[in-house]
Amino acid sequence: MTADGPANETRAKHHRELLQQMLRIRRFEEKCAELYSAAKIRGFLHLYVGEEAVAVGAVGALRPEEALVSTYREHGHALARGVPMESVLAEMYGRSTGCSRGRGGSMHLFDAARRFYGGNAIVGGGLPLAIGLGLADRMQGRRQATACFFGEGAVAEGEFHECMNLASLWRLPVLFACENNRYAMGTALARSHAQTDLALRASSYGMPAWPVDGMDVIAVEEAAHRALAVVRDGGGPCFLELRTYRFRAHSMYDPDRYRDKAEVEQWKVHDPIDGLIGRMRTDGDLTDSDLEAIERELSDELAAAMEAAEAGPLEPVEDLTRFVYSERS
Amino acid sequence: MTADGPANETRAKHHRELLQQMLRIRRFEEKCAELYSAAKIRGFLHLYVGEEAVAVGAVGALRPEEALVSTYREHGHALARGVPMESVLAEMYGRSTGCSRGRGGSMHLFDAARRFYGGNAIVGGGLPLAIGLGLADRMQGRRQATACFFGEGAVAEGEFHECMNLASLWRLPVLFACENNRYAMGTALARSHAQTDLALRASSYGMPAWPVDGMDVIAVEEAAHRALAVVRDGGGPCFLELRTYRFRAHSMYDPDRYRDKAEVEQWKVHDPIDGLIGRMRTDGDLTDSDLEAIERELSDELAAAMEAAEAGPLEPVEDLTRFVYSERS
Amino acid sequence: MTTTETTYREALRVAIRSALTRDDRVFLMGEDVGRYGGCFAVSLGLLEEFGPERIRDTPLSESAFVGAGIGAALGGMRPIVEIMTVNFSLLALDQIVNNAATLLHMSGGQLNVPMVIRMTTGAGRQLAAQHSHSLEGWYAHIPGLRIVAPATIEDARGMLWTALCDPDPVIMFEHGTLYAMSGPLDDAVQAVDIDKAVVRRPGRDATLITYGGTLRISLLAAEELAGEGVEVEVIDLRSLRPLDDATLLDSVTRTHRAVVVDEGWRSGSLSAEISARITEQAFFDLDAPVERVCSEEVPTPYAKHLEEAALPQPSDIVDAVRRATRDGR
Amino acid sequence: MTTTETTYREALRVAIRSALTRDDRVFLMGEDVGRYGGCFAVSLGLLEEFGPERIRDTPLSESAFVGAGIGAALGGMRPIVEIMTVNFSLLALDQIVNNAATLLHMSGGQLNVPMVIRMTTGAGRQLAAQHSHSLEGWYAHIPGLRIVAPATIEDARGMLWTALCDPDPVIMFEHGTLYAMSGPLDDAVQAVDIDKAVVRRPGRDATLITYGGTLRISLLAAEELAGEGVEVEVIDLRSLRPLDDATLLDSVTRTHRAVVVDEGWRSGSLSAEISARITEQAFFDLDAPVERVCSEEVPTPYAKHLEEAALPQPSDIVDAVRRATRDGR
Ligand SMILES: Cc1ncc(C[n+]2csc(CCOP(=O)(O)OP(=O)(O)O)c2C)c(N)n1
Ligand SMILES: Cc1ncc(C[n+]2csc(CCOP(=O)(O)OP(=O)(O)O)c2C)c(N)n1
Ligand SMILES: [Mg+2]
Ligand SMILES: [Mg+2]
Repeated sequence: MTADGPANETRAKHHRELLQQMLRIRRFEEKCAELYSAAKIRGFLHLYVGEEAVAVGAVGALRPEEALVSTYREHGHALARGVPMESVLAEMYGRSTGCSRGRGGSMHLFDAARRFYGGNAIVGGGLPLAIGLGLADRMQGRRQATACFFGEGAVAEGEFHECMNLASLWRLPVLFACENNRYAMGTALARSHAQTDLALRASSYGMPAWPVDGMDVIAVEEAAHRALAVVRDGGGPCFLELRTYRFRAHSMYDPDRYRDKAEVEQWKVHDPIDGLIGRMRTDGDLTDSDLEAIERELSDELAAAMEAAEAGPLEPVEDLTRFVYSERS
Repeated sequence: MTADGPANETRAKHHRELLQQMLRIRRFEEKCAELYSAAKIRGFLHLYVGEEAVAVGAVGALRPEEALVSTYREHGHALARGVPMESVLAEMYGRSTGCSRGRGGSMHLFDAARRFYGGNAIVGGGLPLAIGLGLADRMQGRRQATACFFGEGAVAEGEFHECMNLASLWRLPVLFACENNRYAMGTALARSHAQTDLALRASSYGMPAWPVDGMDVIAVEEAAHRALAVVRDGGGPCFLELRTYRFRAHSMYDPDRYRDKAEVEQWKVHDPIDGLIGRMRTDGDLTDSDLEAIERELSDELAAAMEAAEAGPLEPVEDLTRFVYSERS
Repeated sequence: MTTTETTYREALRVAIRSALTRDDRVFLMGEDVGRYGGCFAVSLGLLEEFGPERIRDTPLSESAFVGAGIGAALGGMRPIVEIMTVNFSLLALDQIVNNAATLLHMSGGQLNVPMVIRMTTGAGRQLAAQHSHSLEGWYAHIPGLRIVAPATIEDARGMLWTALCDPDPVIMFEHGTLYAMSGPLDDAVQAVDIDKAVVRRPGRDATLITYGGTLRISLLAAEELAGEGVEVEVIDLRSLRPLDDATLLDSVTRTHRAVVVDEGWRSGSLSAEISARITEQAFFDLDAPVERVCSEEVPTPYAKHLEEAALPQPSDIVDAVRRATRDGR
Repeated sequence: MTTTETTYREALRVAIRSALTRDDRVFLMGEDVGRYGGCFAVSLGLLEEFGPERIRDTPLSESAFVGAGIGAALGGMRPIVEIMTVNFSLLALDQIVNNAATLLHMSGGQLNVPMVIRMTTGAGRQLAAQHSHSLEGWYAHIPGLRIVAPATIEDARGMLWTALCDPDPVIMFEHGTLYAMSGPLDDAVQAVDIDKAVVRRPGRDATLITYGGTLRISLLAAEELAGEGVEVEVIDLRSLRPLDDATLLDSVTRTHRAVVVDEGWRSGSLSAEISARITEQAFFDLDAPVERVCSEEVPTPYAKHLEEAALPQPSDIVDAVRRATRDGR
């Protein structure tokens, strides 16, 4: 009915944005895989394919002034946060136009202006940074949250325990976003945790914690909004167990011997992108031409980013030792 | 009635042993405090006064072949384990007749023959050793437990989390004996833990865990026997929260500013030794002359230990670098 | 200039107090810095003066609270993080080495980490193997960190503010034997520079290079040697990273002989780097090989006579200078 | 003697397999050593061959499983603990330094710790700052540890068994760039000694001292210099603690010139200790100061050209030898 018109319109628009963002991450990483095989990108490359709903749903719920800490599997978070695709790709090419001037690579994307605190290649290493950022917000009277993304494997690290306890004890404004993709490299959840219900484990620290379907971007977004409301409100930290799955190997080095193909196929049925497309189609929010338009836009953006990365200058070798210490002005 | 005769006899005998052991630790440490003031003992000295029921009750439940790991507050565990008082005191005197040949001091008592693995001055540092000892027992088919003592402050360390998870995940035969004396140096339980119910925290790792009145040696002993039965039986690890209190300062350096005297006095009412004495008197298991006899014995043992320690030789300085590496035979 | 008799401990407290007063972004965080009054009474009274938000007692979670300090620095604060002793800093080393020291570079210059980490270091109090480490040399190996070691009351008071003004992480090592050292202190509070080594005693015959806890015995040795007519120039490094080569070389090219005194274990200690640098830059000015006086390569033993034998003594320094100056002056 | 073309990776696997076969107290424990097949495929196939009890996948809990290895060694096992890379070993450093290295001494000779810790080390694969550390020098500073670095296929196969027969903890560093190195290997499996350095190429004009990952480029440099008539003697340290001074001095007293090649950051790297020792013991035999070729003091950057500029290159070695031999031979 016409009454629903405006409401439907906003919903349609919003869902189209979510779809566009998930597709953007997907297409970007598919290209990264190609570029890795073509030796344009080197080092470790950890793809997020299959997990896009988590970054798009959760990062989207953050405000521009709120900080974000991630892991080595952070392309999705960086793009969702608005770090330009061009500077992300240039970084993987090792160019000085990269978001870390070529010094970080895929695992160390940074963007201070967008409060994107990176890219951390030590499992669990980002958690203390996140609670410290939260502490700084609290001590300076900013009513805002810091989001910390990490995998379920990190939950076994001592640092996880120390940070959960400290965040809860001091009621720090931090959203712990645990991306439970069921594997830590080749180690399945049940082989690394005595307690596989991670939300339950988190709640034992006395903070609100619940599991979320990480393959459903709208569910993730709703959960993130709910959790962030608590956090911003001085309710202390919250923990979301985002249940997801990586469709590809752990890294480009991983022969993926530890899980059977059937399991992977089983999960692909829940592809977050297909899921949203299906839903939008039923809602009449998406036509083939809409989809084509999105894809066209994305391939143009990707092409431009590649061109820019290819053309990007290398950091001069004389600058090798810059940024070991701050430059005194 | 005569029917109870034998039963009463064994009970009386057993309680007298428990009392003798607690008094033995108490008198020993009171003497240590004096000797510290007299500069006979140096370094850090952490007294166990008030907590004796924990060591006597829990260590007593172990079998001779079962291993034991403790902390820097380990005089009670060492004595209860049967490490000769003479060699413990000689160690604090820094003599080569000491149980660590004078190299360890109060914080590093060791006795391999009694499977007493020390004496660890890093908070939480002993936990991984204990699960490793348990792993060795398991892999070598020995149906026995390893007991690991640590304070409630250690529960905040990442190592605690890692070890609890690993022990539970691998169902290792370890008894975690947490001595909750409510303070970590000057930091009260509630200032270091978001979840102050430590048994609840431990059970979140999927192991049996319950609180015990650590001021009641008989309650401790019963709980230890119950827990050890599970552990030896392949039931995986167990956790006991032994609620106790230290009557003295954290160490001889501690001015004890952080708690009020009334609280300390309040707890002294529950002195484990007075408690057992009272109970034995009611049961008619203890006469004044029994008590005098025990005290006399103890002061004789203590006097002998001091004499031996005083007379004990010092390790030759030429041997300084012995035991950095094993001596090849 | 008016002076007040002050201890090293009090000088540090004055420095912390004035920093807290001058800059409200500054706060002190660590184990027992508040209610206990500081493990070595450095922060005694500051909790009452500045409150629990700015004098923060932490749980036993070294990795979490050091990392939280890094995050808080990223968030605009100026944390002073106290790690009770260098021995426990091993538990926070990942945060220091992989985050504090690398973020600026990995982010291509975007993220500097303005924080000061204070810790007690060294042996000499019969605290045995786990509580007597001297790992300054380890930290001085890490690019991205600045390492300072106040050896005098003036430096104890003056270095902190300079360090807090530094845009990058500074680690300050306080030797455990210095806290009680007392002397007259100029009342006019002034910051000192942390870039340059200083000559604590001029001399022409040999250069004695040391820092922190061993300055005192180096000056004693110089005194004794002066009695024999050997004039030793004693240099206090003050900054361990970067090292002030200029001051060292200026002296060595005059004296043609150098002796390095370092409480670290000889192999791989800071003394090795200093010896190598002097030889590299002044080889043809040297009349004798650079001598090193370090600790014996043994875990520090408890017994007094063994600990003394393990640590550098004035007589060892005297002997080393005699060796270096043997072949006439 | 019959030989088989073998990679360094396969040689390590052969060594682990034969150890598991020869001694049933031996087991392998670490992250992804089993189902994943080993991060660098060293243990590929061993899980299927020896089962999950002896090829143990661990959770991401470095401190717990390394400490558990120490405890298991105390309990009669012979653990081979794999820490995926040296970068993560920082999280286990407390267990290694405060337990593995000190227990024998602290216990007055009662508790030796027979275990082997294997870890990958080094840069050169564009893994950036947190995944490119070379901390061999740090470990070589610790009394109580033995440090070895197999640089050849023979040593990769032969050192493990010798290390397992050692009654004390041995740390084995495998440089990440060596796994794919291939060459003929004598089929007659034999253990090699881990005490002595070896001359990999004889020469009379200068001594080139290196180990592990930089042996290859050192031999390349020697080759190039031979073309100019400069005959360089190349020594592979093999054991980093203890250092085999005799072999080094025998060479230097013949060549009168020494150059140390070390991938560690220059300041405080193992190269400093070697330089200091040579100068101390052969000062009057040296015709030039000991030269050092090390990594630039910068967190390892991702971009290929920057990483190469940061790491020692053959041309740097050639230049250093030229400097050392400049003033005629
Ligand atoms: C402290 C540490 N240990 C080991 C590694 C090697 N490693 C990198 S990623 C990874 C698995 C982490 O799994 P998880 O936390 O679930 O994140 P995911 O990769 O699944 O997103 C491991 C073991 C590391 N980077 N840091
Ligand atoms: C890792 C580490 N951090 C800090 C210290 C200093 N310290 C020694 S004992 C102690 C308190 C420990 O409290 P708890 O675990 O409750 O044991 P308790 O002393 O009460 O028996 C502290 C902070 C240490 N020894 N190790
Ligand atoms: Mg995962
Ligand atoms: Mg306690």
